[in-house]
Amino acid sequence: MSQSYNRGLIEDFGRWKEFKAGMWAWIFHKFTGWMLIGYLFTHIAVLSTAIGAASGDPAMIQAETDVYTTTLQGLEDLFIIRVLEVGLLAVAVFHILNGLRLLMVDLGIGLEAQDKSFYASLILTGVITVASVPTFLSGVGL
Amino acid sequence: MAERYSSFAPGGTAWLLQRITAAFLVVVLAFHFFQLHFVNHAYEVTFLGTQARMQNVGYFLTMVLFLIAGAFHGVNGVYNALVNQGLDGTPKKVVLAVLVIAGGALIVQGTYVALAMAGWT
Amino acid sequence: MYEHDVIVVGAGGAGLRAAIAAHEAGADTALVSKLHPVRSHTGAAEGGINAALQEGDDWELHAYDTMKGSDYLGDAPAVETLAQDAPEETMHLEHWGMPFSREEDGRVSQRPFGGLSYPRTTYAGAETGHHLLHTMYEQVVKRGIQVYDEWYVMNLATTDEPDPNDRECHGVVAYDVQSGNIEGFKANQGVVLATGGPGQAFDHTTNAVSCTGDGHAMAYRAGAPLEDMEFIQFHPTSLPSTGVLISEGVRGEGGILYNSEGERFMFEYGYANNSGELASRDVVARAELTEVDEGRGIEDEYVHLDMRHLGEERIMDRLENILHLAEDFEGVDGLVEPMPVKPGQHYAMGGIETDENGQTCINGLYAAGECACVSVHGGNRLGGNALPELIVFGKRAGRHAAGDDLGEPEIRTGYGDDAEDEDDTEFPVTPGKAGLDEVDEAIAADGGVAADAEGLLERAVERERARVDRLLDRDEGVQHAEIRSKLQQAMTDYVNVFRTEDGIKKALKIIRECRQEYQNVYVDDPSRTFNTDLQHTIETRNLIDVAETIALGALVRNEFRGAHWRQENQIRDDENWLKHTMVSWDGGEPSVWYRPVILEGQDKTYEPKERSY
Amino acid sequence: MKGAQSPQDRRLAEKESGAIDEESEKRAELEGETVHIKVFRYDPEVEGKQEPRFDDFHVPFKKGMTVLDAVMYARDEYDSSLTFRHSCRQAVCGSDAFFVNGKQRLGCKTQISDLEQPVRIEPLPHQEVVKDLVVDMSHFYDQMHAVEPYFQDEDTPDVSDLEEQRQSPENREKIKMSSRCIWCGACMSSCNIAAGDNKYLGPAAINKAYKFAMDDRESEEIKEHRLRILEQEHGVWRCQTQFSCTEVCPKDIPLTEHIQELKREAVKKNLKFW
Ligand SMILES: Cc1cc2nc3c(=O)[nH]c(=O)nc-3n(C[C@H](O)[C@H](O)[C@H](O)COP(=O)(O)OP(=O)(O)OC[C@H]3O[C@@H](n4cnc5c(N)ncnc54)[C@H](O)[C@@H]3O)c2cc1C
Ligand code: HEM
Ligand code: SF4
Ligand code: F3S
Ligand code: FES
Repeated sequence: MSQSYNRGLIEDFGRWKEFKAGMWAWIFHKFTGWMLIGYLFTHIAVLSTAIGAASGDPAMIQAETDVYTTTLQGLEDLFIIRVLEVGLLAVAVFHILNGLRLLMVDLGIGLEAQDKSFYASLILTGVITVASVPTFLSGVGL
Repeated sequence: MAERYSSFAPGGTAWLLQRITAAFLVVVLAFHFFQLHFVNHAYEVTFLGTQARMQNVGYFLTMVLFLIAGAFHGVNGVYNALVNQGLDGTPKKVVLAVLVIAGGALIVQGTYVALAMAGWT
Repeated sequence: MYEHDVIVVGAGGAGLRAAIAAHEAGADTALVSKLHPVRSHTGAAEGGINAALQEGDDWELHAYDTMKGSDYLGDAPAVETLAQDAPEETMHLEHWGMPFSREEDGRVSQRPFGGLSYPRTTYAGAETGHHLLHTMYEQVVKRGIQVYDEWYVMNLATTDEPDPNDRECHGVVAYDVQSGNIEGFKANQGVVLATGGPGQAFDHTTNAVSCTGDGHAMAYRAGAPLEDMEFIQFHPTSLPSTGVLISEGVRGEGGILYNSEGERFMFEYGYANNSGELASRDVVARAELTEVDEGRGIEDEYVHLDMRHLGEERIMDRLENILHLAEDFEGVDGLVEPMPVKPGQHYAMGGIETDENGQTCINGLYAAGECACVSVHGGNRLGGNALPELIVFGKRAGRHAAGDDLGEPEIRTGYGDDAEDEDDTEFPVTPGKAGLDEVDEAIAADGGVAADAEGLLERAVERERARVDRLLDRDEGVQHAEIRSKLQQAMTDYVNVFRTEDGIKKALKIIRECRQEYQNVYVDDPSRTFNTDLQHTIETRNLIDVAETIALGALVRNEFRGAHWRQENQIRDDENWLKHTMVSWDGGEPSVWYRPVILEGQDKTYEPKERSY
Repeated sequence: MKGAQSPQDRRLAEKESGAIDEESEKRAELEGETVHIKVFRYDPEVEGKQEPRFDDFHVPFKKGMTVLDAVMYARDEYDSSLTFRHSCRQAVCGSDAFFVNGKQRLGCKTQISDLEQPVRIEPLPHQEVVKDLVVDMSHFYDQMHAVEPYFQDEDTPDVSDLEEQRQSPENREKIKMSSRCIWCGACMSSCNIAAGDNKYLGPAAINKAYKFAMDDRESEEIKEHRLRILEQEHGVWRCQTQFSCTEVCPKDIPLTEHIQELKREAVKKNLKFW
């Protein structure tokens, strides 16, 4: 057969301007999914300090100076962590909302409105994220 | 020639479990966020508080299930994403093995952490 | 070289059916098609398949309607075979899963169609041809029949006995469009041509760009006569800008034609006082053009087809795709406004002369479908009669090619005792070959060197390779597109719905010019890969041959019958013209002759009656 | 009209809201002008075309001109080596799916006046390019054939007594949309998953299978067999509901919906075994 020419995947995503709702939803869902599983690993790693705390000195636990408490509160004192937390919330909320949208699609409900439900997920994510900023940033030692 | 797909390799179970875990995760993840960011603020978390919650068997079980569901959901999701992009053959088997081990390790470690939190170690 | 028992050229409805039948009869069968099967123009048929299925209807009525519709130029054995076999073949399609439209009780629906005395048109929505084509292609896939898709068949490999009736066809030469390779296909038992219509000979047509009469031209140059070529059906309802067809189904369901005055002219001016819009196609087409000519057309070009009164539900249910067509190709919403329509070339009643078994006068050469003329449609085809022709005669051709005994045919083929020569008409120019350097392409003038089929095929392949090299090597001259559009324009101007002697003569002259210009044709694209320029250039050569036979037939037949109207003699002349027009290539010096129509059926004779609707 | 909003309804709604009037105004504006098209060129054999490039053509605009009309004009008037598939000019043969301004569309069904200029016309992505706008469709055909797209029933009852198999109008309606596919390949080309996973059956093949899977005339046994083909690893499960296929299908087939329905069918069938 004759030679042929394939434009490959890179150029594909170069056409993002032409992507429609369903495609964006897929990309965002994928992105947020990876963030969440990545976070889950980190989360467990951080929480593993609890093992140290549990096997450490009970007095320190009482004094709230055990490794677990100090690590967590130390992290929480960092502004950047708070911002990241807001990001995580946004990611999780979008993943949840779009996940619900996908579950609906799986059940064959409202397929005609799939684009609208994607936009709704986006907007709701934005609203929830903004609304939760005060809670997340309260008490941070800047 | 036409590739005939005669070998019976169903993907339906994983697909279904991904949905079921998703449905479960919606509930617990919302609960989790609410609990640790709105009811108790994250910056106020102490080992004592954590221990108090963990010692409740219901909460403990929920969290472990949450972990298992999350690990499966996440790892399976990652695996699917890679297969979707054409992962095949030996690399695919390797990736699957790595992911299963990582997922397993995550669950074991996480459960161990939870036990430690509850002080049952 | 490829070798099969039966080679079917063309994979539209007729070709697919022939291939399935040949395969079922045990032959190693292959389909060779310039388009992938599902791209064939059969997919465009909208209206339906006529078959006497219901109680109260029977094949004899169907045969009678067909004969009447043909203006008594159909051959009774063919017409009766069609009517008899159509029901079974239609049922076959149903059992193969074709999604026919259904009645409440689960039976297939049938609807009325122009020229039919009973509602016997079976349909699948407004996309009957699409479903027929796909259903049969599915069966081809199921049976694992070899398909060479995007192989363009350039010529036949036929022996060169002086009398075409003695010739034999041993295969075809084709080139792989994708790679440009030219190869021979040896057919041990038979070659079935199913290459579809020649619509591209005209400028405004409902036919696809691929309908270039290749099969006609190849068989013609190999010695098989072309029959009744002057009978071209113009469909009364095609969209003015593209030629896209608005199915007769619209009128079948009750759509109405209006002129610019808002008059229902079919009744108002007495074109068809009984059937009105449902009169046969030629009647409606002429009525429309008369309206336009007399100043009652819209924008001096078209009339209106209105279906709004049928109501949205009925339209959505049965004619939904018409809405899409009008919207996408003409920008008109059929639910809100009437649709503009005008006549366009639609169907060729004539074609390669065959008998009821699909065989031509050349041994081992068969033809079926629109490229063939068994003669069921005679002077005019009824709507819904082409699809059953594909499956009925496609099947017969396939079976016969594969060696099944179908009995002695009643229709004769080839120039023989019953032939009557034409020698009254004066041709304005000599038709046929334009130059001496042109090799007679279809028959292997090998002087007996190639004794066996293989040798014959090899020589045919050599010849075609040389032809392609010649076309590609030349770097100047004319391009085919120029010739083609000149040809199409001439046909549309002079050999259209209304025909005059002067006009047809003009057309013949222009065709002659096209032929001469073609001597200098060149292909600009030097590539062997997917060279559509080359393919179209070869097709244009075929169109010239076919257009010439249409014009010749139109010139000699000085009467008004079926779709063929002549200004000089606007009556049907049964005295002189109950005969088929035949054109033979005769080694490049075309001759016109006639053969009588067979009106004696199985147990009755069809007496010509006035065709009034 | 009943039920969900069909594409036809959508178009009608648009018409009422005046969107279509704007379109026709736009068309009228173009009258007498030329349309600028940029066409992808590539030929493995011809010097200067081996490296893909875009050629510009300026085609005189006529009312009702489609993308196909424009490339045909460019071919016939300017460059006869410009190569593309086309045949019916009426959206039934499925030959001329191109990538027009970043979207898979049928050339003959796309009014050029509805597009931003210059109109960029390329071959379908994710299929190998043979020449200019012609892509190699063989993988697409392979996938279509892989779902065994034909009636399976072997014991075809005797047709000589002219009995049809009964099918309710409702059932016919159910498979109606799926049976409209013209094998243009637009959906497959638009699907990101099909691009990555060569074994994925793809929306068109799955839709083809849907037609048979939902047809009441097929026997239960065969339906099960077909579900097995569909639910292997590279079958329905690969679909990530991107909806791109549904978006581009020129026959308005609700592909995603059909795929999802088959996923549920497959799950239901598996649950029976548990
Ligand atoms: C718009 C429209 C609507 C119609 N509606 C109806 C209707 O409702 N009812 C009805 O009965 N009839 C209808 N007809 C008529 C009917 O559809 C056609 O007559 C019929 O489909 C022709 O079928 P075919 O198999 O002979 O040819 P086609 O379907 O045209 O197939 C021709 C085949 O030959 C191949 N081919 C051609 N040349 C070559 C070559 N050189 N080498 C290799 N392969 C070649 C092509 O690739 C193609 O596969 C309609 C026709 C049109 C145009
Ligand atoms: C809380 C509710 C959640 C819902 C409703 C949900 C829903 C879904 C769904 C339906 C999918 C499948 C998408 C598809 O196959 O088309 C998916 C994918 C995924 N989810 Fe979740 N999920 C949730 C939480 C989580 C969590 C907590 C994690 C991390 C541990 C996670 C990680 C992933 C990953 C990695 C994917 C794969 C993404 C991809 O396609 O690449 N999800 N989710
Ligand atoms: S499903 Fe639609 S887009 Fe896909 S091949 Fe069929 S007609 Fe084309
Ligand atoms: S675009 Fe692809 S992912 Fe599914 S919905 Fe269509 S097949
Ligand atoms: S040319 Fe046939 S679909 Fe466009």
